Amino acid sequence: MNWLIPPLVLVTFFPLIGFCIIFFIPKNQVGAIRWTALSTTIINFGLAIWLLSMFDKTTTQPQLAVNIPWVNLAGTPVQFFLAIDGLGLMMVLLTTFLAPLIILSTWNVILERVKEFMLSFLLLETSLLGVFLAFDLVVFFIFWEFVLLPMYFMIGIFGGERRLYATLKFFLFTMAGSVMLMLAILYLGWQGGSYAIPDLINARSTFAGAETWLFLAFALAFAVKAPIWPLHTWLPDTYTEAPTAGSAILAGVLAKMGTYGLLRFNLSLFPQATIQFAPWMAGLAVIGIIYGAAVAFAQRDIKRLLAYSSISHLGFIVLGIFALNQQGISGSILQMVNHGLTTGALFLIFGMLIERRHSRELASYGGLWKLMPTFGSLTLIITLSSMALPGLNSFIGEFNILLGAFGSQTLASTWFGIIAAVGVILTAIYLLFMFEKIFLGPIGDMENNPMPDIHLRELTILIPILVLVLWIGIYPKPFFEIINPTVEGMLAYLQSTSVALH
Amino acid sequence: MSINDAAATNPIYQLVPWIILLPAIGVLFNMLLGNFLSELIVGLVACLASASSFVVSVLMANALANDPQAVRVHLMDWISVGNLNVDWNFRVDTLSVLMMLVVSGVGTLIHIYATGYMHHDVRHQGDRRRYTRFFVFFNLFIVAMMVLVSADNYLMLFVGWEGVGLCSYLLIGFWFEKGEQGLGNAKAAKKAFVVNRVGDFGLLLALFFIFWWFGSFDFDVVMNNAADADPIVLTAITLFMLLGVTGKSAQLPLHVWLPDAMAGPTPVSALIHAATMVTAGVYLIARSAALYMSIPQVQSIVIVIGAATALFAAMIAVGQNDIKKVLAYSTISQLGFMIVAVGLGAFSAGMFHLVTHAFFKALLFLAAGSVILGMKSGSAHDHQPEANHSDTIDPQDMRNMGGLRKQMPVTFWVYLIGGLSLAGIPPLAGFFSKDEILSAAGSRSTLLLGVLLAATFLTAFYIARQVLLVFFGTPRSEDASQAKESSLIITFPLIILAILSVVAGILNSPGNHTLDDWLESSIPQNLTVEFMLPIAIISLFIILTGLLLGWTMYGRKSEPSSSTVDPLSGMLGSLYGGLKHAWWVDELYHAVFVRPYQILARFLAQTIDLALLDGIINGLAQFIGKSSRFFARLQNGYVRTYVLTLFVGMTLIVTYLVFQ
Amino acid sequence: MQIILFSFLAILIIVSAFGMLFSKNAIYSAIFLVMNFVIVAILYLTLGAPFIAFTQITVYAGAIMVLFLFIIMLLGAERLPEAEVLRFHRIFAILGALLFIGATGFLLFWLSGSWDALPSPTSEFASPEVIGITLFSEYLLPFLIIAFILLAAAVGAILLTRGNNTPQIESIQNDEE
Amino acid sequence: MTGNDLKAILPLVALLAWTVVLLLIDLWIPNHRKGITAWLAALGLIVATGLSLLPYQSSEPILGGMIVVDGFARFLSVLFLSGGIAGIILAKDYLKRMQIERGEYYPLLLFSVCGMILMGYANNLLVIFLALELLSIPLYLLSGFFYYRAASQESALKYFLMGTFASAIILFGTAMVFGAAGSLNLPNIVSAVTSGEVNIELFILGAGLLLVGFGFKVGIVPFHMWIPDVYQGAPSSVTGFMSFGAKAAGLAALMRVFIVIFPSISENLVPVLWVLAGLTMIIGNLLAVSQNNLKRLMAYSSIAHSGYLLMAFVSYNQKAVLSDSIASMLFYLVAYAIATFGVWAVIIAMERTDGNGLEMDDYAGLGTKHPWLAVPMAIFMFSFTGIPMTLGFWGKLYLFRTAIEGGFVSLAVIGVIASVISAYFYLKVILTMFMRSGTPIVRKEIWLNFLAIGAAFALVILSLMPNSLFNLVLQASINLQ
Amino acid sequence: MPLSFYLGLSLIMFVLGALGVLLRHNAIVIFMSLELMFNAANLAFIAFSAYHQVVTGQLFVFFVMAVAASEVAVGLALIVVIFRTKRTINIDQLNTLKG
Repeated sequence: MNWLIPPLVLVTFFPLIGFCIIFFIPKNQVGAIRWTALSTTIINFGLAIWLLSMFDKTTTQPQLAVNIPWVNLAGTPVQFFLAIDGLGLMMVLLTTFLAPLIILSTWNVILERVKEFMLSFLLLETSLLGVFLAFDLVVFFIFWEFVLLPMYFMIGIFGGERRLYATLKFFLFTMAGSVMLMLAILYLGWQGGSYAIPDLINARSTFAGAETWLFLAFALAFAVKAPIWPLHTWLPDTYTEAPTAGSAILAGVLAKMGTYGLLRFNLSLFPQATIQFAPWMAGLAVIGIIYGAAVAFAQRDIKRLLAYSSISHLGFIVLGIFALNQQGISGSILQMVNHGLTTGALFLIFGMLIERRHSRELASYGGLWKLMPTFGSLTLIITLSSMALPGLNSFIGEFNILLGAFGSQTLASTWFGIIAAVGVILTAIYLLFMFEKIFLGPIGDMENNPMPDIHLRELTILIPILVLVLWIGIYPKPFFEIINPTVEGMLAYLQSTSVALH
Repeated sequence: MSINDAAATNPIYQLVPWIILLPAIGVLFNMLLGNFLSELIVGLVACLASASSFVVSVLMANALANDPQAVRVHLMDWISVGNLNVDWNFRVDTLSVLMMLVVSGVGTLIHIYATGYMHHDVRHQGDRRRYTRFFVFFNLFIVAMMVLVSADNYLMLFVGWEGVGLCSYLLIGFWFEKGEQGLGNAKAAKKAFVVNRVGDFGLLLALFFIFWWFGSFDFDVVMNNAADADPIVLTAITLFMLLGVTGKSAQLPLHVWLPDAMAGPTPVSALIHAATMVTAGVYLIARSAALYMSIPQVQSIVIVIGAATALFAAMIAVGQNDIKKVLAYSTISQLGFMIVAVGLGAFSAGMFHLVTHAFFKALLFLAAGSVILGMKSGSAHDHQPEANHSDTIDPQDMRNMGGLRKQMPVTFWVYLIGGLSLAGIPPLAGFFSKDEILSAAGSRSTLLLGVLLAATFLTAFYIARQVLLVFFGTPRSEDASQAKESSLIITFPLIILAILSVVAGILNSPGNHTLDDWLESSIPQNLTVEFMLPIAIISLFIILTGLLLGWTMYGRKSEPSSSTVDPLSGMLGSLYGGLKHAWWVDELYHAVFVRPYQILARFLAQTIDLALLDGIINGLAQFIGKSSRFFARLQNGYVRTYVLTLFVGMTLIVTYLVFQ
Repeated sequence: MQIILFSFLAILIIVSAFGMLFSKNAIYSAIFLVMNFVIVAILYLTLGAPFIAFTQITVYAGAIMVLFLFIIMLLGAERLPEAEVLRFHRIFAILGALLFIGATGFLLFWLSGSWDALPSPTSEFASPEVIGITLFSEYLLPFLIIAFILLAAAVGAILLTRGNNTPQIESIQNDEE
Repeated sequence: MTGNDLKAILPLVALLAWTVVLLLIDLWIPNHRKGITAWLAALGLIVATGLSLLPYQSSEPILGGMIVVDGFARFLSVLFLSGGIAGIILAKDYLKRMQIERGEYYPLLLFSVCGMILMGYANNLLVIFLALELLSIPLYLLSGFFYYRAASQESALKYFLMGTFASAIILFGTAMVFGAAGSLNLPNIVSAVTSGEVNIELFILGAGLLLVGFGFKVGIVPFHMWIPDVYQGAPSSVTGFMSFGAKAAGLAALMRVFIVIFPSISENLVPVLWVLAGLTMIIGNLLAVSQNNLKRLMAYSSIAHSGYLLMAFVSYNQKAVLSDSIASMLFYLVAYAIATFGVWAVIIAMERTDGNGLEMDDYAGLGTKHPWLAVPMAIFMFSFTGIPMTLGFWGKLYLFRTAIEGGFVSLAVIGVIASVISAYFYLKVILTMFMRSGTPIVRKEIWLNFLAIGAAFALVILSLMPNSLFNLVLQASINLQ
Repeated sequence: MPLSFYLGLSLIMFVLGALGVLLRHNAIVIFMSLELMFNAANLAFIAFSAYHQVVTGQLFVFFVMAVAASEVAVGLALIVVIFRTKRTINIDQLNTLKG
């Protein structure tokens, strides 16, 4: 079927329509701006659902491709090439799903310069979607780098007191990671004669010689973004200083760009190197799991704690990827979604708390479950999901990841799985610690801030997430039906390209 | 060990999902509407939810009575990734149904009791809104426990396994703002969850091994292939599983959480920490009988742990003064007995003791709860209700009680029955079940028998001590003298349970093997134990001496008040301190695991993360800034410097070009 | 014969250059430079470039250097404190110079073999008319360009020196009167 | 001079003539109406642009082989002419505001433009030398245009002395090349090289000296030190024009000379170029990091950009890469030009008559107060950094691609590291404008805003459809090989 | 009469001129040193043009002289202007722009 506008293009650039509208709304019309942004993102989510309805779950190949020749860079064509497969679809759904909720969460947090905020947020959404849909390396890189801009403004304008430091650190650190990626992409284009992934996969032999270096260059960029230990130090500052919405989108979606990249590019372009480096990456991931959990336990600042917790969780995802078997990778993809939902929700929740209490310190809370029972219960569910309680979403992902890592033939050692499983204990420790400090015990000094229980808007933010949390936990089949074919495709490809995978 | 799909057989089996769905409905109902309804309705709904699932269990039971063939009921698909395919499947066989009966049956009784108990408790603790929340959690527990026992594969079992852990966390920390420094209960809850997580970690690894060896989580697949599995793998599986068991069933070395769990309201202690959840470990081993039977070495490890726990906990129980702590340690020790039994392969004996123990220990706890209520009402008598009770005496300390048999006759009698049953006085249920275990042990080794007998002796002693301290003599406190008998809603379940713990013995009383036959279809490996008169006599003799000793120490003399010291301390001296402080195991763990982890975490956070890793980054930035200023200083504004640089640069280039 | 003449002139050139370089007084420097230019012009003659030689004397030694002298007089800036304020400046400068000389000198010495001697100048080679013809045929464009360069320079020079409509510059004039 | 020759250099001739005429006209324009002169000058440039866009195919040397009007030359001439127009827009209101409005400004600027165009045309070392002088001398003068500001005169003298020094070096280098090859005409030199009758050592020496001389104009480390002082001291409008013009002209000379006559000795020169490129990228960006004065910051950043350009030039000797090498440099030059003129428009709008308003702090709060200035400024900064959705991104991409293609991956790595460093100070500008609060004082001068916004638009729009530009630069690069 | 002699001489003049620029503080003297450097180049040109027997070199020198003249005009004008404001032509006084 051919549409007037290809669906993928529509989904990717729809936020820009909202962008243009808001651009012409005078900045004092705050309400109009907010509603425009909200409706744009909601419609965009609708479009993503429409995408889902058109998605063919049977094929392992990317589909709905749009391929428009764009630029001819030094004799190598750059095509505006968008396509979608299970992996991309999950990411698109996640992004479009979180976007309206996050906008909703800013309702009475972002009070001045709303226009700038919404503009940059919509830009951000478009560039994120582009990242997840681009099948041409240069186009991918354009979106990849462009993500930094709106993020830079969101953190720098709306962030906490150390926001300038944080935003510069974030931008420079991630950029430093991705410049090598740029060189690697250029090298690939030169050798492979194209920047489109399928062509490059066919032309693998042309750059097989430099595969190791290319892998490292790609991995560096993605490792910084994910982040993989020890390249994570930008993350705590950024997550802490960013506004709630920023942290939510950072933790919810941006963190997945790294793992997405590893799956999309490293696996398919450099299979040999992937297998060769899998134990190392998995090792780093395991370190990250334990390290993140331990450091999170030592934090006294809520957002910092969450930041380190997501380092630990991302460790699980990376581990699953480099288990290089069905359980591991499928688990990872699902876990990307789970982590997006759970950690995103946690940031939103604590945003609501901070909004009430104006403090990020654990010490300034306590006994809140008595004051705000519903809020406490919802938080508890999300927290439990974050510690992978069976029956909730993260368990499905983490269990598959651990199972995969445990039995992976590439890693060829059960230790990765075992040590990572220790992380499950540590996760419980710091999350329970956090929950106890905030919600249990006697009612702390609230500096006579009224702590009203959750109200309707906040409920509308959390309920959809909760529904998904339970749905994925109890009946993840539909999600796996989307993910599995893609993963099977990847693994079949790896199998074919390598002897190391027996 | 084969299984039919439900469709083939009796349609009644299709009802089995309701044992979960009904309580789940109860949960949802109370969660959404509870706050707008009266306590009566909330309690009623909760009890109905639990009771109805009991009814379903009964239906299952008599369906099985006709044909003991195990049945699988498919609810819906769950995970299917590559070769991993796990569904929500229920398993209806004699073993699981037995557990269902116990859980829902005892559960229902305790629900009924709780409606009354919590009515007082919420007022006493001063937050009525939490009445609803209690029953939400309580029903949720039933759900999780039912998932655990009715699962047809290890993964679903794991869901229940962690689910009950969560409920225990929630209910231990139910009064999360109470306890010492207001955090005691919360910390106890956290401790329980974390220790359980350690166990779950073991179970998780066992699951991994199972999957990668057997390629499935289904009980049947695993059991049928257990025989021809690689012994190394089997050892790993069973040992890791054992770790899980020790966590859930509070065996050494992971027993530390259960005593603290007494922070929860008494019905919780009765249901979760005595009757059902803690026995999950026993159930798991029984469920995995095939695995354990094929690895004798591991079996003996199981036995050692069980026996050690039985003795160890019984000793500690002797030294406790908190009425619930005594029962807690007694529970641990009784669980030890069961573990020994299943370790020996006497699964039916283990299950038998599980059942009887469920009855009499639930009874004891509930009665203890009734006692505590009595004490509180006593104190409420001379203080205004819902006041802060820090100034008054601890209503759970046995040293403040005494002579309560006059004030609370019903409670006294049922307590006595429960106690004797626990001690193992024929013809009470406890006698038979424990005796089976002893005989099984005797047939294995005399040392084991000796240990267990020692435990039995201590059991008799501490229960005698408790009964005497609580009910006999003269009141040692104002509250005790003012204590009131509890209302019918509380005493009624007690009476039922008392009856049960009297008659339950016939399930497997000498001669008839009802339970053995019943379980035969689920656990073919079971070795049935014959009644051995000599062992019975010896044990009875020991028990009686235990009781007698208790009487001599606490019955005749003037009992120790909270002021005077316990006569034991005189007798045992420093040893008594050990008993009193549970052999400092908590302190040990705190020193060996907790503190080091905290220090490590702080070290990583401060030194490694901030100082080292982040330091490198910031150092790099500073270096760039410094070098920038350095070069800027070369830009000194003197033309001649600029020309010099140019000239030198040119010279170098020329020189290079000439001399290369 | 030639070699003697050359070395004589060369020595004079170098000496005058050094004189310009080291004489404290700018006037002397200028004089030395004039001398240098004149001698170079003689050298040009020996190389068969009469036209250039005379241009050199008239334009360079004549016009330009007179202009220099005039400015020096005008500003009265013959003597300036020559104390070196920059550390290591002299050392680096001289080392650099020596290195440059060394490198290029080595190059020349190494090359000198490959060159045959200069042909003795013939009268018709590079006679003024030849120059003129090439200048106006082949080199027309550069010739035009140079005109514009001179124009721009002239305009600029006037522009710079004319702009005396601000107080500070008024005062200077007063000083000069 | 045949008619065809005239047709070839028509733009240049017309512009030169117009300049002289303008000098005369200006005499009759009253002092307070010098804006007219500006418009007339702009008119001349526009006409010349139109002429240079006239179709003209042959790329044969003309005027006795002095100049050659090939694609390269014509591309550059258009670039220079539009640069001249931008330079006039920068100057027009600025001069009035600063009370240094003198009619001569514009003719001098036009002279300089002529010199640049000639540089593009040049096919003979003599012409190159003359073009260099024709473009430099007016620039010396314009730098000192602030007759009442000492800094301006200082910068002028510094620029003049060092520039003359560089000219001397170029002269000497030319002498060496002439001595080696016996001719000044590039084609003749080439033929001499091919026939092997050149003295290779002298040839190399000359190449080295020429490299130094051109490197000075382009602003290659270590010949860069004049740039910050001159840029800071000169009137901002001049700096804006110079920062593009001088660099581009020097680059044109470098490319023309080296690509045409020095490929044979590349194995000697490439290491030198390599080191110079690396040094320039690193040190240029490093120096910029600690700057707070915007003019100085831009000066150092322009040095850094010369480094990137040189990086692509290192592989000038490889036939396979050559066209990409030239094309990428031209492309980047365009991106750089647009962004630079935009930036200077903003800086000039911010500069105050007392010479303040150039510090970073003066830009605080610009984002909220005057987004029409701040947003374009941000775009320029991103373009310099090489962030997508700006032309600078494609430019950098192309340069690095060329470097990699030439086999200089390590140099490319140095380049990207340098560009990460550069991101710091470019971002600092944006950060100051948008994330710090202040009350910036801004001149509302319509033409400056027009230039800034126009440049920003151009950068973004072209980044969306850069293909035409890619083709253009490729065509321009063809004849040069 | 070998060419290298003339070249050597011009090189020496060139370097001496450079040294003058580097070492002297008087703007005018520096300027004169620059002229010396130009002259050195000229000498080389003349020598080469004699060597190659082509007139080109001499023409080049002619143009150089013209350029030199114009530069002198500009340079001296600049120096005069500087002197007016700064009352000195000591090049070391011109170091306000730095950093």
